[in-house]
Amino acid sequence: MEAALWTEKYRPKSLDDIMDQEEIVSRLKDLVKRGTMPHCLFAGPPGTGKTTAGLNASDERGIDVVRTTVKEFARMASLSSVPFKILVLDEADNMTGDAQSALRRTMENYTNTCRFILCCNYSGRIIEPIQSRCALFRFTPLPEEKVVEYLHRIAKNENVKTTEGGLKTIVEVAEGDLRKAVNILQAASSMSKGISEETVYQVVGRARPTDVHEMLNHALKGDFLKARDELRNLLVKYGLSGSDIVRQIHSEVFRLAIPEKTRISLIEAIGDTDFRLVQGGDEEVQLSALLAHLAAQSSVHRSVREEHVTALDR
Amino acid sequence: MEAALWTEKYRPKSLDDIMDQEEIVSRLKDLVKRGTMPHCLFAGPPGTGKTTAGLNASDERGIDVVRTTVKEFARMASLSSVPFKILVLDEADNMTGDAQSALRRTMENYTNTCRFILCCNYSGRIIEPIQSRCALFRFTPLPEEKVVEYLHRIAKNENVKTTEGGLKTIVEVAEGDLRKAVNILQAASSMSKGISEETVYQVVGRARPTDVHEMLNHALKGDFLKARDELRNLLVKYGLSGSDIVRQIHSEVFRLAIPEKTRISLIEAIGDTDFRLVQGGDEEVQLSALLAHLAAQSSVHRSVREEHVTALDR
Amino acid sequence: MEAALWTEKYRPKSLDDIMDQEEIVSRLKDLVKRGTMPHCLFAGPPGTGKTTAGLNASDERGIDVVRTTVKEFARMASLSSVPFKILVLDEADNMTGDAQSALRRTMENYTNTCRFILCCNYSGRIIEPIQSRCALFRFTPLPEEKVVEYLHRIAKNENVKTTEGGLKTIVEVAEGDLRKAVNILQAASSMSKGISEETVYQVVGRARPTDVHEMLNHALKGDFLKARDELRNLLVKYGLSGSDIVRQIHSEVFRLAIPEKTRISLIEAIGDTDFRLVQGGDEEVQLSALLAHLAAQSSVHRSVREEHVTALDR
Amino acid sequence: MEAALWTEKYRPKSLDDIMDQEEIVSRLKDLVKRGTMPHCLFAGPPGTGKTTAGLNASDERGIDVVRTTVKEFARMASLSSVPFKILVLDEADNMTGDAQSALRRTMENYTNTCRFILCCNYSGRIIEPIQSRCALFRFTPLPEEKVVEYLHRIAKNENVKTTEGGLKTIVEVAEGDLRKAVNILQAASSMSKGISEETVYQVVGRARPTDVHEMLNHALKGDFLKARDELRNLLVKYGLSGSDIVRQIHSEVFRLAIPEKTRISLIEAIGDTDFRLVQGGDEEVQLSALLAHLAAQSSVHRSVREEHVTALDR
Amino acid sequence: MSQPWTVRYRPQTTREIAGNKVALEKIRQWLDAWAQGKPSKGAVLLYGPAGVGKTTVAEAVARERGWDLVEINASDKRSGEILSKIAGLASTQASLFSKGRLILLDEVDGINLRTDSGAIIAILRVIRESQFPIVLTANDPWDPKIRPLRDACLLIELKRLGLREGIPLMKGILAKESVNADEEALRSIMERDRGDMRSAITDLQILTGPKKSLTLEDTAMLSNRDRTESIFEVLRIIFNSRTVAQARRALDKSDLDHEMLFQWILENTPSQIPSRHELERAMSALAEADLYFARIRKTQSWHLLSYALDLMTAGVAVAKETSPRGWVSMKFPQRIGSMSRSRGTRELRKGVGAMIGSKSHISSRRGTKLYLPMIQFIHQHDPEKYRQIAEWLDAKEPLDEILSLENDLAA
Repeated sequence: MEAALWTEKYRPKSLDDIMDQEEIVSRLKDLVKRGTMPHCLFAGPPGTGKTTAGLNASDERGIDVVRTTVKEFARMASLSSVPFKILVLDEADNMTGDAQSALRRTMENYTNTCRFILCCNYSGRIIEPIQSRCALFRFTPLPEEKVVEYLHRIAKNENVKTTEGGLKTIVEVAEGDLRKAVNILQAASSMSKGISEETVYQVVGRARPTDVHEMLNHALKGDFLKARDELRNLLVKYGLSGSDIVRQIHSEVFRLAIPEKTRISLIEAIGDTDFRLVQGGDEEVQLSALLAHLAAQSSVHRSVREEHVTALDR
Repeated sequence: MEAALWTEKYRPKSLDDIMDQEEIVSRLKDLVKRGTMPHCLFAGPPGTGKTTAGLNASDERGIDVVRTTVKEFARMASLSSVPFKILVLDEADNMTGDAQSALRRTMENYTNTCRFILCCNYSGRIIEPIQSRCALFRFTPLPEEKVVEYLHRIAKNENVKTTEGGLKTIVEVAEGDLRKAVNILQAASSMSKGISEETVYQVVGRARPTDVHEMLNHALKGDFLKARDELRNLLVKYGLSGSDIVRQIHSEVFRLAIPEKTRISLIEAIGDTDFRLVQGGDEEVQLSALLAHLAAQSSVHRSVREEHVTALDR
Repeated sequence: MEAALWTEKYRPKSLDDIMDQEEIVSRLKDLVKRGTMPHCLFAGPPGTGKTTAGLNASDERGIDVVRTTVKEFARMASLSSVPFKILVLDEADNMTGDAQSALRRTMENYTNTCRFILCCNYSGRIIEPIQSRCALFRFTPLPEEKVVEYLHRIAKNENVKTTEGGLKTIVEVAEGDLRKAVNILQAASSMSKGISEETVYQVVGRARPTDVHEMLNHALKGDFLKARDELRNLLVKYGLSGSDIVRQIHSEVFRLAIPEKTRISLIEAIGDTDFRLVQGGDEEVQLSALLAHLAAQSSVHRSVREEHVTALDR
Repeated sequence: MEAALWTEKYRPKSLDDIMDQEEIVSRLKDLVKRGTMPHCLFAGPPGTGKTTAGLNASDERGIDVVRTTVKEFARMASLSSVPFKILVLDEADNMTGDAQSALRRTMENYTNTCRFILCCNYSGRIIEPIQSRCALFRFTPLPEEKVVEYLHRIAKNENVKTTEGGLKTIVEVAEGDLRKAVNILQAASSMSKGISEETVYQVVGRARPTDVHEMLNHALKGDFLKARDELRNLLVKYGLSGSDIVRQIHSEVFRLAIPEKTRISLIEAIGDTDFRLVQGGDEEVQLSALLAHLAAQSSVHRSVREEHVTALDR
Repeated sequence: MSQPWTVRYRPQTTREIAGNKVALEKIRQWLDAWAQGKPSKGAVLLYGPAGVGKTTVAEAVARERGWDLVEINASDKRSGEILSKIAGLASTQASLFSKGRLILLDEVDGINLRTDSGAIIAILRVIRESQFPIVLTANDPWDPKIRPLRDACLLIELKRLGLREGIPLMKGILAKESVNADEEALRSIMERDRGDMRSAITDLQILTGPKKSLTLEDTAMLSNRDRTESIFEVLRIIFNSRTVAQARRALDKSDLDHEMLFQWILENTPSQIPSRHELERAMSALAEADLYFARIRKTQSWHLLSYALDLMTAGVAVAKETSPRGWVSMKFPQRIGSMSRSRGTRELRKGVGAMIGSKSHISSRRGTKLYLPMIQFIHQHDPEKYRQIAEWLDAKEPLDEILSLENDLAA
C-alpha cells in the first residue's frame, strides 16, 4: 500500500539488521540465546537503533507510576511460562530521580521473572544505583556514509531520483537519526524535481545554511538593508516562520569569522529575539531589530577584525 | 443575497482559474487525470489559494469532499462512518504535536476510504511521519500586479468606485494574501466615499503613512513635544493600538532620510518597544519613550546630517 | 433604588441625545429610516457612546434587542431560537481569533433573522471576514468642555457640591471616556467633603500632581534622599501602586522646567521603569532607581540651567 | 480557648477600639445607626484595620457576616441560598479584571439580600463600575507613636520586658502594619532576653543591616568569595528571600562611603537584579552576579576613595 | 539456568561476603547486643555507594540467624500511614516460639517528601517503639533529608572493594563458570567499575560471552558507567577553552543533567577565574543563562535551552582573557543537596498557611508569609509556647515536619 511509512517498511526485522552496531548486536543475541540476559541500559542519541517498544514515551512516568504500573507488570510477568519477560522502558532518563529510586528494588526483586531494558539519550541522567544494576550498551550515531548508503538503497527501491548533495543534506539535517532521515527522504520524494539540496531544505522548512550565512554577513558588514532584503527573501522563499529563522541564525553564528566575545554577545541577542517571539513579539519587527543589532556591531567589530579573527569550521 | 462574502463569490471555480501557481496546478491536474491521489500537504502563506486548490482538485475528481478546520476536525475526529472521500483540513500546523500524532493514526486507519489534503502555513511545523505520508505542494505569495488586476475586476463587477492609489494600498496592506485583499476591498466598499488610500487605511485601522512620517520627522528634528502631540492624535483619532503604531513606525523608518547608523539604532529601539508593549507596558509611556529616543538621536544626527544623508525611496 | 449607577440613570434615551457624534448619528438615523440595516461595527475608545448608540438604534427600529458582553455571548453562542432581531455585542475585540471565526459563522447562519452591532476599541483587532461583513462607524473621544458640562448637569441633579477644579480633574483623569467620568463623579460624591481636586485624586487613587512635581524637583536638584522620602510618602500615604506613580511622573515631566535634552532622557528612563514594573519589579527599588537617574542628571543640568530653561505650562 | 496568636487575642472587639481611623469609624457608626448600608470599599495598606473594621461593622448591625478570601468567594460565587447579609471580601485587588466583572454582576444581582465590604490595598486596581457602586473608605497607615503605645500595652499585659529602642525598631520594621508589629513582638518575646533592638532584628529574619553591610564591603574590597559566603549565609541561615536581600542592599547603598557616581551606577545594577529575580531568576545566581559587579568596581573605586567619600547617615 | 550472575552468585551468608570485615563485625556485635535487650541505638544505618552490598548484608544476617525479614523499599509507597503499620509489626513482642525478625528499611534516601509525606517522622517512631533490630540503608547518609534518622542510628559504612578483594571474588565466579581470564582483564574491569561489585560481575558476564576465555582486548567494548568523576573533565574543558566552539563541545562529553552542570560551573567559576573583571563577565553570563532556565520553566519553550547552554559554557569560557594559572581544584556544588529538599517543604507550607489564614482572617499566602517565620522563631526559643500556638492552630503535625526539614536545610 502506497501510503505506508518507509520507516516501517524498511524497519530492521531482526537484530541482524541493526546497522553498524555490530558488537552490541552480537553480544545481545548471545545473551538472549543463553537466557542469561542481565538488565540492560541502552544509551545513545535518538534514531540509533535503540528498541522502541514497551511503555510509551508519552506516558506519565512519575514515581507513582513506577510504584504501580511498572511493578504490577513485573509481578504479572512471573505468571507466564517463558523463562522471563522483557520490559522496555523508553526514555528512562526522563524519569525523575525519585521515580528512578523507586525502580531499583523492583528491578531486583523480580529478576527471576523479568528483565528491564532501559533506553535513554543520556546515561548521565540515570542514577548510579540503577546504572550499577545494568549492563551498559552505548549506541553511537551512525556514520554518515552508512546512512547515505541506506537512503540510497531505499531510494532505488522506491524509484526516486536523487542527487548526492540531496542525500548528504538529508543526513546533515537528520543529525544521525536514521528514522528522521528516512522520513525526510519519503517526504522529499513527492516533489517533482527529485531530491536535491534545495528540495530537502524546503521539505524540512529550513533555509539553506549558506543563505543564512550570507544574510548575517551583510549585516555584520554594516549593510543592514541588504541583510533585511535577504531576510524577507528567506521568509518567502522557504516559507519560514520567524522562530525558524532565529534558530537557524543561532546555528550559523558558530560558523561566522568573528571574535569570540562578539560571538557570545550575538548569541545573547539571538536568544533575546527568540524569547521575544515566544512571548508574541512581531516577527518582522523583532527580526529586523536583530539584524540591526548585528549591523550596529559592525563598526566596533570592523576595527578589531584584522587581529582577532578566528576562522571556525564546524 | 447581499451579505455574501466576496471571497466566496469570486472564489475560482476550477483548477485553471487559480492564480499564478502554474506548477502546482499542473501537478494536481496530472494526479487527477491519472486517477491516483496521495495524501497532500499544501504549504504556503495565507491567501495563496491552498484551500481553493484543495477543493477544486477534489471536485475535479468527481468525489465527495469535506472541508474543515482544526477545531472542527478535532470534534469529528472519530470519523467512524465517513460517507466522503477527500478531506481538506485547514490550518493543520495549528494542531499540537499530540493532535498531529492522532491525525497520523487516523490517516493510517482510513487510508482505504479517504484521502487528506492538509493545508498549512509552515510545513516545518508538521510532524515528520505525516510529512512523509504526503505529497508536498508549496504555494508562493502572489505578485502585486496580479492582485491589483484581480481586485479591479471585482470592483468593476460590484460597481465600486476605486482609485489606483486605493487598490495599491490594499495590496500593500494585504501582503500577498489574496483573501485579505478581497476582504478589505469589500469592507472599504461600505464606506460612502469610495475606495481611496484614505478609506483603506481607515478600514484596516491604520494611520496614514504620511501622519506617521510627520510624527517621526518632528522627533528627529528634536521637536519632541510636537511628535508626542501627533502620537496622541494617532492613538485617539485613529483609535490605533500601540502595537499597530509600532509596526507602522517600523515600516516608515525605512523611508526616512537619515544616516544608516541612526536607522539601525532606531530599529533596535523599535524592537524593544514592540516587546515591551507585548509584555503589557503602558502604551503612551512606551511610545513616548521611543519618540524620546528618536529625539535624542537628533542632536547627534543633525551635526552629521549635511554630509551623510541618504535619500531612500522604496 | 439608591445603588443605581449614574451611568445607567443618565444614559441618553434617543439617538439625538448622543453627544458630539453628529456624523454617526445621522448615518444611523438614515439606516433606520430606510428600514435596511447591515451588520455594524462601532469602533472607538471606551466611553464614547458606542453601546448607547447601538441600543438606541435598535430601539428606534422598534425591534427586539439583546445586549451582551463577549463572555456571555460565548455562553449563549448557539442562539438556536432567537426571539429577537438585533444583537449588540460589547468588547468584540476581546474575542480570540477562534471565537471571532465562530461568530462569523453565526453571523452567516442567522443573517435572515438577526443583525449584529459589534462594539470594539480597535477595529484592527477584528478579523477581516467580519470587518468585511459590517458597515464601519468610527467614534471619536468627546471634547473636554462637553464632558464638564455634562458632569455639571448630573451633579446639579444629584445635589452634589462641586468645584470647577474638581470637575476639570475628573475630565483630565477620564481622558475622554464619558462613562469613566460619570463613575468617578459618583464615587467622589460619596466622600463627605464634596468634589474637589483633592477628593477626585483620592477616589481614583492618584497623587496630587504637585506632590509628584515636588518629588521630581528634589531629585533634579540632586537631593536624592528627599526625593525618596517623598516617594515613600506617595506609596504609603496615597496607597499608590508603582505603575500609577510612573504614569504620573510621565505626565509631570512635560511640565518641568528643564532643558529639552534632559526631558528626553527622562522619558526614556521612565519607559524603562514602566516596563520593569510591568514585569513585576519591586516598586520601591525600581522607582528609587528612576529618581537616582534623575539626580544623576542634576549635575549636568544644573550647569546649563540658567541659559536653557524652558517654562512649560500646559 | 484563648487565642494563642496575639494578633487575634488583641484584635479590637468593637468599632470604638479601632485605632486612629476616627473619620472612618464615625462614618461607619453613622451608617450602622441609620440602618442603611451601601456596598463599601476599604482601601489602604495592610495591617491598618480594614478587615477588623469590616467584621465589627457587620457585628454591630447584628446581622450575619461571612468573611472570605477571593478564592473562596469565587468558589461559592453562585450564592444561591445565602443565609447571611454582609460579605467581607479580602484582597479584592488581587482579582483579575474578569473576576471583578463577575463580582460586579453578583453585586447587582444580590443587591437586595446582601452587602459587600471589599478590602484592598490599592483602590486604583478595582474596576470603575465596582468603585462607583461602593462607598470608599481610605485607611491610612498608623502613626508610629500610636503603634508604640499599642505594643507597650500588649507587652505589659503579657509581662514582657521591653526597651524603647526595641519597640521603635519593631515599628520601623513593620512599616505601619499593625499585624506585622504585633507578630514581631510576640516572636521576640519568646527569647528570654526581653525585647531589644537586637532581638527584634533576629526575629524579623532580616539580616541585621551589618551583615548586608559586611557582604557589600567584602565585594567592594574585591573579595568576591567572602562576599558570596556571606550571601549564602543570608539566604540559608536567615532564610531571606532574594528580593528581601535586594531591598536591603538597596537601602544599604545609601550608607556606603563611595563616590556618588558609583552609588548611582550601583543603584541601577540593583534595579537590574531585582528585575531578573522577578523574571524567575535564581536568587543565588543573580545576587552573585551583582556581587561580582560590585567587586569589579573595586579597583576603580579604591583609587578615588579617599577624596570623594560622602558619609551618609540617615 | 537463566539467572544473571549477580543473582546466581549473590552471597548467602556473611562469610561469603568479600571485604568490609570491620563493618560486618560491627553489625554482628550490635545484633548480639539485642539478646541483652534493646541497645541504645535501635537501628543501624548501612551506607555506601551503589553495589557494595548493603541489602545483601541485611539479607545475609537475617538468613544466618533464621529470622524473618520484613522489607520496605523505595518501590513501595512509604507514607507515614503505611510505615505506621510496619511499626505495629515491629513493636509486637515476639512470642516464645515465634521466629525473630529483622526490619529492613531499604533506600531511605529515596524517600519522596511529597508522596511519602510523614515518612521520616514515622520511621523515627518505628525505631523508638520497635522490639526488633532495624536496618536502614542509604547511598548518601549526609543527605539533609534523612538527618533526623542519622541521629537515631548507629552508622556503619560499607566500602567499595579494592583489587585485592575484588579480583579473587571474580576469579571464584569464573572458576565456577569454567572461564579462563587474564589478570589484566579483571583488573581493567575492576578499575572501570571502581569497586562496584555488582557492575563488575554484570560486566564480567557480558564480556565472557559464549567463549570460555576473557582477555584484555575483550574489555575494550565495555562502556564506562557515568560516575561523578567525569564532571571534572568537563569543567576543565570549559574553564580552559578560548573559543565558543571548544567550550560548547564540552557538553558532548557530559551526560550530566544541565541544571546540575550549571551548579558545578557556578560553584567553581570564582576560583577558576580570579580576575575581578573577568569574573564579572563570567558571572553575568551565568546570570543570563539562569534567566533562560527561568524562561523555559515559565513558557515551556524547551528550544530556549540551547541559549542557556551556550552562555553557561562558552559565556564563561570567553569571559577569560588571561590564560589559566595552573591547576585549581574543583569543588562540589554546595547547593545540590539543599535544592531538591526545599521543594519538598513547599506543599506543607501551603497547608499550614491555610490553617493560619482561617484562624486569623487573612489569606493563606499572607498567613504563610507573615506568621510562619515567627512560629519558626518561637519554636527555636520557647518550645512550650510553640506547642501552644501549634495546637491552637490545629497544625502541630505539619508544623513539626516543616520545622525539622528547614532545620536540615539550614545545617
